[in-house]
Amino acid sequence: MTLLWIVLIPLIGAAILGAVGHRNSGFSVNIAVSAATLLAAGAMTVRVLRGGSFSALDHELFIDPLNVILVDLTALVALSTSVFSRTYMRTEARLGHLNAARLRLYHAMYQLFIFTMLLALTTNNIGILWIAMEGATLSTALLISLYRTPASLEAAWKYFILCGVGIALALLGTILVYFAGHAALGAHRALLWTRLHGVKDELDPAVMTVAFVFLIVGYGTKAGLVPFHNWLPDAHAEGPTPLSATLSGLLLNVALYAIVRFKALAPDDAASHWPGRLMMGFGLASVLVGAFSLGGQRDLKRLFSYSSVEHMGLATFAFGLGGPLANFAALLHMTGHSLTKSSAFFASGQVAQTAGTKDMDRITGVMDRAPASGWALMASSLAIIGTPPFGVFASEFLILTAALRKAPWTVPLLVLALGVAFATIFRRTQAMVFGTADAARTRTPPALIVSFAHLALVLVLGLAIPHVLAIWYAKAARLAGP
Amino acid sequence: MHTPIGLPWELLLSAVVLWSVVALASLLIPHVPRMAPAIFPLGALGALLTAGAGVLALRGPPISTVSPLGLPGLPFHGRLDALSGLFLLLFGVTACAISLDLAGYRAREHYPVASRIGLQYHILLASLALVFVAADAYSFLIAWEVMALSSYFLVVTDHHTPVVRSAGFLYLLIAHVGALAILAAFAILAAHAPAGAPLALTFSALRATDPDPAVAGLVFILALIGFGAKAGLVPLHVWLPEAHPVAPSPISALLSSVLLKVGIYGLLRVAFTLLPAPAPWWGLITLAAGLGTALSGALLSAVQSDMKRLLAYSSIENIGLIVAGIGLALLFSAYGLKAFAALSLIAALYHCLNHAFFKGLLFLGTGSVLHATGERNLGRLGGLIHRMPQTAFLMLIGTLAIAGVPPLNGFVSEWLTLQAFLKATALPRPYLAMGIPLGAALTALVAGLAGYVIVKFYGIVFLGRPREAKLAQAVESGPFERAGLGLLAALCVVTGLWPAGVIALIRPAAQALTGGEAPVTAGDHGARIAVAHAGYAPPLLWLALGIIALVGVLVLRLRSSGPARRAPPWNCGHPVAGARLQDTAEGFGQPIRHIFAPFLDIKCRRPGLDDPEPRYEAAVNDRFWEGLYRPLARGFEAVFAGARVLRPRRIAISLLYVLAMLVALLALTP
Amino acid sequence: MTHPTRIIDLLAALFLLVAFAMLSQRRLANLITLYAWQGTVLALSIAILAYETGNTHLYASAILNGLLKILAIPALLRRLARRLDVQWDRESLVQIPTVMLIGLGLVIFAFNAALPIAGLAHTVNHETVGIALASVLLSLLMMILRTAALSQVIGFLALENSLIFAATSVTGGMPMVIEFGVALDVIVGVFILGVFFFHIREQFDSLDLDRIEGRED
Amino acid sequence: MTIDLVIRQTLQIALVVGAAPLLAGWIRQCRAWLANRVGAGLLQPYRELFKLLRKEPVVACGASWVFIATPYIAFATMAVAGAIVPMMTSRLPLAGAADVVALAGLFALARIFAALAAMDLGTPFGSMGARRTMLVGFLAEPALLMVLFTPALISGSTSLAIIVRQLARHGFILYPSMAFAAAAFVMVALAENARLPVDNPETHLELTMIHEALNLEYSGPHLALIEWAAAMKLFVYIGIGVALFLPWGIAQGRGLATLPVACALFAMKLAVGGAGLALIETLLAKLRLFRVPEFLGIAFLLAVLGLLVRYLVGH
Repeated sequence: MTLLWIVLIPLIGAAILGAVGHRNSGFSVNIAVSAATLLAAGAMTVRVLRGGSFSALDHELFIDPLNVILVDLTALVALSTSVFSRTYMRTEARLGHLNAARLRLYHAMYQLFIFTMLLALTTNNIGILWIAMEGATLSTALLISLYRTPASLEAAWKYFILCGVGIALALLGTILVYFAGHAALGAHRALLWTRLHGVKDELDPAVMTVAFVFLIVGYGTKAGLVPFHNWLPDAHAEGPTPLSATLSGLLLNVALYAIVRFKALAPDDAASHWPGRLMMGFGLASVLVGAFSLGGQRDLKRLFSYSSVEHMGLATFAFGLGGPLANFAALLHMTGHSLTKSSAFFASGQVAQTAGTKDMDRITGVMDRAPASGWALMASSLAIIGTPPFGVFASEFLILTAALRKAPWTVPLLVLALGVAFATIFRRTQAMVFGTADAARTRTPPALIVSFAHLALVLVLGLAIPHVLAIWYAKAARLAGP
Repeated sequence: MHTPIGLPWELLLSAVVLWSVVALASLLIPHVPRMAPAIFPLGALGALLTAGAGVLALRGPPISTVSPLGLPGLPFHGRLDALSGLFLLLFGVTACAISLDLAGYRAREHYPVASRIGLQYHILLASLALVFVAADAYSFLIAWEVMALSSYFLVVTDHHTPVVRSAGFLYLLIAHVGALAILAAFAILAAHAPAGAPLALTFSALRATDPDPAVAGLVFILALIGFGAKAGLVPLHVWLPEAHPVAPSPISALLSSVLLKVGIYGLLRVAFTLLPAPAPWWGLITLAAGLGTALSGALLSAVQSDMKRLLAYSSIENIGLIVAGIGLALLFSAYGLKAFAALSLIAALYHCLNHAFFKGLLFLGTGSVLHATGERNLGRLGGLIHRMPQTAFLMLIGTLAIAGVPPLNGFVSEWLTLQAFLKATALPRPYLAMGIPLGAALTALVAGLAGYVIVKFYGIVFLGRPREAKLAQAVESGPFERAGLGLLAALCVVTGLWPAGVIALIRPAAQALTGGEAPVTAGDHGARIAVAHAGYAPPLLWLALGIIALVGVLVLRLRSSGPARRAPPWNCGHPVAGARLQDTAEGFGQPIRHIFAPFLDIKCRRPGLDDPEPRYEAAVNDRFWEGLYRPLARGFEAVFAGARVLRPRRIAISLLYVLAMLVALLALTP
Repeated sequence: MTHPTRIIDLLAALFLLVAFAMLSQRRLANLITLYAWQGTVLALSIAILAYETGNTHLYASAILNGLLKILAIPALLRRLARRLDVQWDRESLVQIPTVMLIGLGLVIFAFNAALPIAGLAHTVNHETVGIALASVLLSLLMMILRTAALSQVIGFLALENSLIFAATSVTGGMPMVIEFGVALDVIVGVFILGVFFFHIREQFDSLDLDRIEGRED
Repeated sequence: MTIDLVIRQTLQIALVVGAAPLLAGWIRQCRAWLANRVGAGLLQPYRELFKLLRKEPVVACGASWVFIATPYIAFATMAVAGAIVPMMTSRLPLAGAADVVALAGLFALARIFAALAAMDLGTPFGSMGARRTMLVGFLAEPALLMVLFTPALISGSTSLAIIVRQLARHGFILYPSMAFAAAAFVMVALAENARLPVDNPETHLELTMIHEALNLEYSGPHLALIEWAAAMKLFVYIGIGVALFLPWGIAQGRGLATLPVACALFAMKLAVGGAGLALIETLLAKLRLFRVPEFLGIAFLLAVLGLLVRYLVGH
């Protein structure tokens, strides 16, 4: 039943917030709902880790060590984001960027967004997966245009059209998979991932390869893979900061998760290298383009959104490599990236809000002005560019090690990209954090607690991965296919 | 930690724990100012513990340990062997002196800065200690990068001035690029581990891998780049003269004395203990890189007019000499001449110790000068020997040590290096046997230049007459500073006077690395060392010098009654006008600029005939800036611009991408 | 080869024809009409397929699609067009004949790409897979070439039509849940877009994409 | 250490300290003769030294202890250097305490102190002299080492005593490689001892002086020590030259019996060397300062050639 709760709670929460979201209590309700979701997720995690994977609603919902990781991640980041947005959005409202109606819309859509993601993660039905992803697109489109500024509307429009088209292509892919499964399973079960996975060797390879093309282009658009990443920076930069955090931290993960699930369906024969190769190619392209696009950025949030492109590319690449080590590294990287990147967005949002601009050339002396924000921004950027002892370094380290065994020629490119990302991001961060402040010292914002909490978790991932976690991720890695 | 781990480990870990506690404690300084004075002395205590651990490790057998932390399948491994021991000793002793100096230095700083420095400094010390004992790639890299980060934060202590920020950025950037190279080196080795071991990243496992020569060569090159970037090897040295001067002087001392050596340590660790027997070309390129670094460092330091920049370039020069020694050792062991390899390695390691001591001494001294005068520019200093006599005396010891003249320590390592070079005639290849001894000539040239540079440094800062009025207010540095200086000066004298003892300390490390017994014999109860019957006995020299000088003094004193009469300087009868008539740093560097003009990028401004206020300026820049780094930066900017073009403004274009990609992939489907 | 299948093939041909027409049509009103026609063709073909295979949920799907794509959405679009008074799309960069040629190329490509799938399909009308794929690509092309937001949206809807067509022709229709889900998403999407248009217009006082997009990073 | 060795050592030091001015006088006398002058006689340097020593010591105002200590250090360094070089006998206790490299190091020590002392008063000429001295020094040092390496490679050791034994055993014939080394050594010796063509010891011409500029501020006993040290340096250099290139006849045995012969021989060699130096100085003209690097560069090349020849010919 927990499995049902995990999707019901946010849905109910969305309904409630649709009613009370504009009131001051809306923030607390939001936090409460997210907390409840996290509790449910926790309960479910315990059950999965004890008894292994299980399903509900006649196999429509399904949970295993792989997607439980992302469910937990989603619930966790959702909670911390709601905590962050309590302070942040209040200030936004006080600054007059939002009116009550928009606030209500924000809260309702926020929970709806969480709902769609959790549904996409927990469903066993690739059709419902598609519907949930589309739902996520719709709900976030409204969040991106929350401020109704020209820029935000443009961003929302881009997002809507691009992801719409992408999703549509993914639907074609889904149809083809359904068609492939149709022969083996008959009309009713041919959409259930578990069943498909059971008969994956009977699925026609020709159809599956074509299907995977549509799927990776479709969901890849959503995951912000190059060259379909055009929407991503705009959406991140123009939407409200909590959204940027959840987009980077969660939605991209969910899209990548979908791709991984379909990759796992590919039969283990010669043709099955095709999905892997595709993912490696897109991943590598994203890493390089993402890293090199960091160079010319002036907008704080755009900077970090391009780094998201880079990191999703890295994870995709690792999944493409396949094998227990690479998959393990990829999952670790997704985890580390969600936590770090959301913390980075919290920090940068806070900094931008205090400074009143997102233009990095006009932000300086944060360390003097608000030490907490300064340290949060500095630490998050250092973590995101893969400096030890943070977890992102651990995963990048493992990915490189795995790449050297399977595709050595890619390593120089990856190392180059990592170096460029370091140089570009750190140069900017240093210029913002250090130097003399142009304004008086402000009191440290409480919202950044969550940022530091995330960083602490990432630190643990980098220094000492708990045994339980290691075993759990190893299981998940095996599920993610060869 | 698993028990029992042995005394050295306990000492080391207690030091690390102590430092961590102190680091956290220094966060409280602004709130509890009373504890401020205790912070740095405690750090010094930890340093002593580390030194103790080093000595024990040098004496005893290697001790390994495994910590519960780390990655799944790759917990943190630690190993204390002779090499680690030697560097721990170096690090501990130097850090102790620097902590003492900081104890006085920080008393003057206001509390927020003191607390930040206390935090970062002790984290740095802890990470340094761990770098020397890490025994698997992952923990090594973690400690390595923590070290880089904390030192970066120390470099940008005064982050309000832009120069400091850019220097710090350059420092961390090159450090990180180096770290990536090191990571790649380890990963490549691990990738050639026997199948079935997914994470063969402990040093023992890496040692077990048997890469073919090409791979081993690649790993070595990567290691040379990575660790060379840390050690300041040309052309990766550009960060050094930027970062070392802007840091607070005690930090500069730590950077020069210890952090550069960490690069050396890593190079030795990889080249001698992780990789199979070296190929001759490894030694050749290392030797070439070392000599090139030494020469350019010496040249550039000779033309500096900022005292800390001058010292920074001289650090580059010394690193070059050390690396040259390592290259020689690689070359010898490539041809199986283990004993000679050990000899060259002893020379290099000895120089590591010496440089740590005298460069630390000189940087701490500049710190005292800087504090007393607020002036870094040589052109505005002078005559300080009268204002701060004790500092001046201790600095003179450092000066003579770095100049490489007997009977101080600088000379011993120079002597050993030259002896090692002479052994090169034993190499089987004629061109090597003929060519390598020329390296000795270069070494001698560099030593000579070093003397030139340091005379310029000492003579202009401490001797002559004050070039600025404000120097009259300069005061002698505080007791803590002088204690730090004194400790390092004493070390310079001891290591200079008792080479046999020092070599006895180094020998196990050299032997463990090369597997050879260095042909350095100790005679006359340790007073004398000899290579191939050619001896060097500093105590005897001291004795002879002392006796004869004493006789001279007595003779003259007996004849003259009372102290010498004072009179104005003669100066060929020309009246000695203002202090500005004295030679400046630029003037002192002029012969070098003249002789080595082709190697330098000189910007010279001479006064015209009708200049309202005629003044002469000569600035010398690093050729590598224009030659290598600016073009590189421009290239990257171009690529960035290209990436920006790649991102379409219009939705239609990105839809076109989607369509094109779709068509392409469908066409490609197998 | 039975009559119904031949009719389906004919309808498929019509479907493709409409796609081409939409590609060439620049007047918004006509575009919407064409979209309605496409919906009609789609609904008809599904209905005939239902009659042929005799499985009932296809009837439902046919009715659903009919209601949605012949009546609801076109009406909505017309209303939007009227309220926002946009009639014409600007001249696209590429002129019509070239567009047609490109489209032709895409069609040929699509047919080839679809061959393996069509070969495997066991449905009565598997030859039409290629057509479905072709019209997917054509509507994508249309979205690329249009510069008015509204017509881009119509392209998007046409894309979605062709997907449903593909679904029916490849697999004889997806399960009902999915059909409803897709329909729901589409209708919600159109509503949201409608809302968008008004915001966009009040911000940019135009629905011309050239005005909306293309700001610097 | 047996008494015999102590005697040898003290004798040697006494010889160096005592006879250095004599050599200086001899060279001056030769130059005078070559210039058709009568000359002031062999003992002139002693007279000068004693005159200076009798004077009241005067030190410039603002001089630090470095300035005052330098003369003693210079004196002691040169004396010790002289104690190391095997001149009459190759069996010296101190010879084991320092080899040729250490010898070069001792010279460097003296040079650095001289330069520092010159900068101590902050007079323009002083620091100019210091600069020029260090310039010549760091150019001469590698050349000198290269010169010394040739015999070191022949004998497989850098210890002068061993080198001399090895060479002396070889008899009268000079090694082919040593010929190059000898030429180079003469040039280095000229530069290091501030003789023509590098520097003119006779003049105080401000613009050209190198070595003299260091001593401008010294007077009385201090100046005496410095002059004396300079004389010893020259003595030691010629002694090294003799030991390396005309080693035959040097006393090898234990007893003191062979010493008188060796002593006489050594005196003869010194006389020849001094005369040769005087001849060179008379024939050559002073070089411009920035020709000096080329001069020493040539010396360096010759020394390197010596090394290579030694490697090719094998001995």
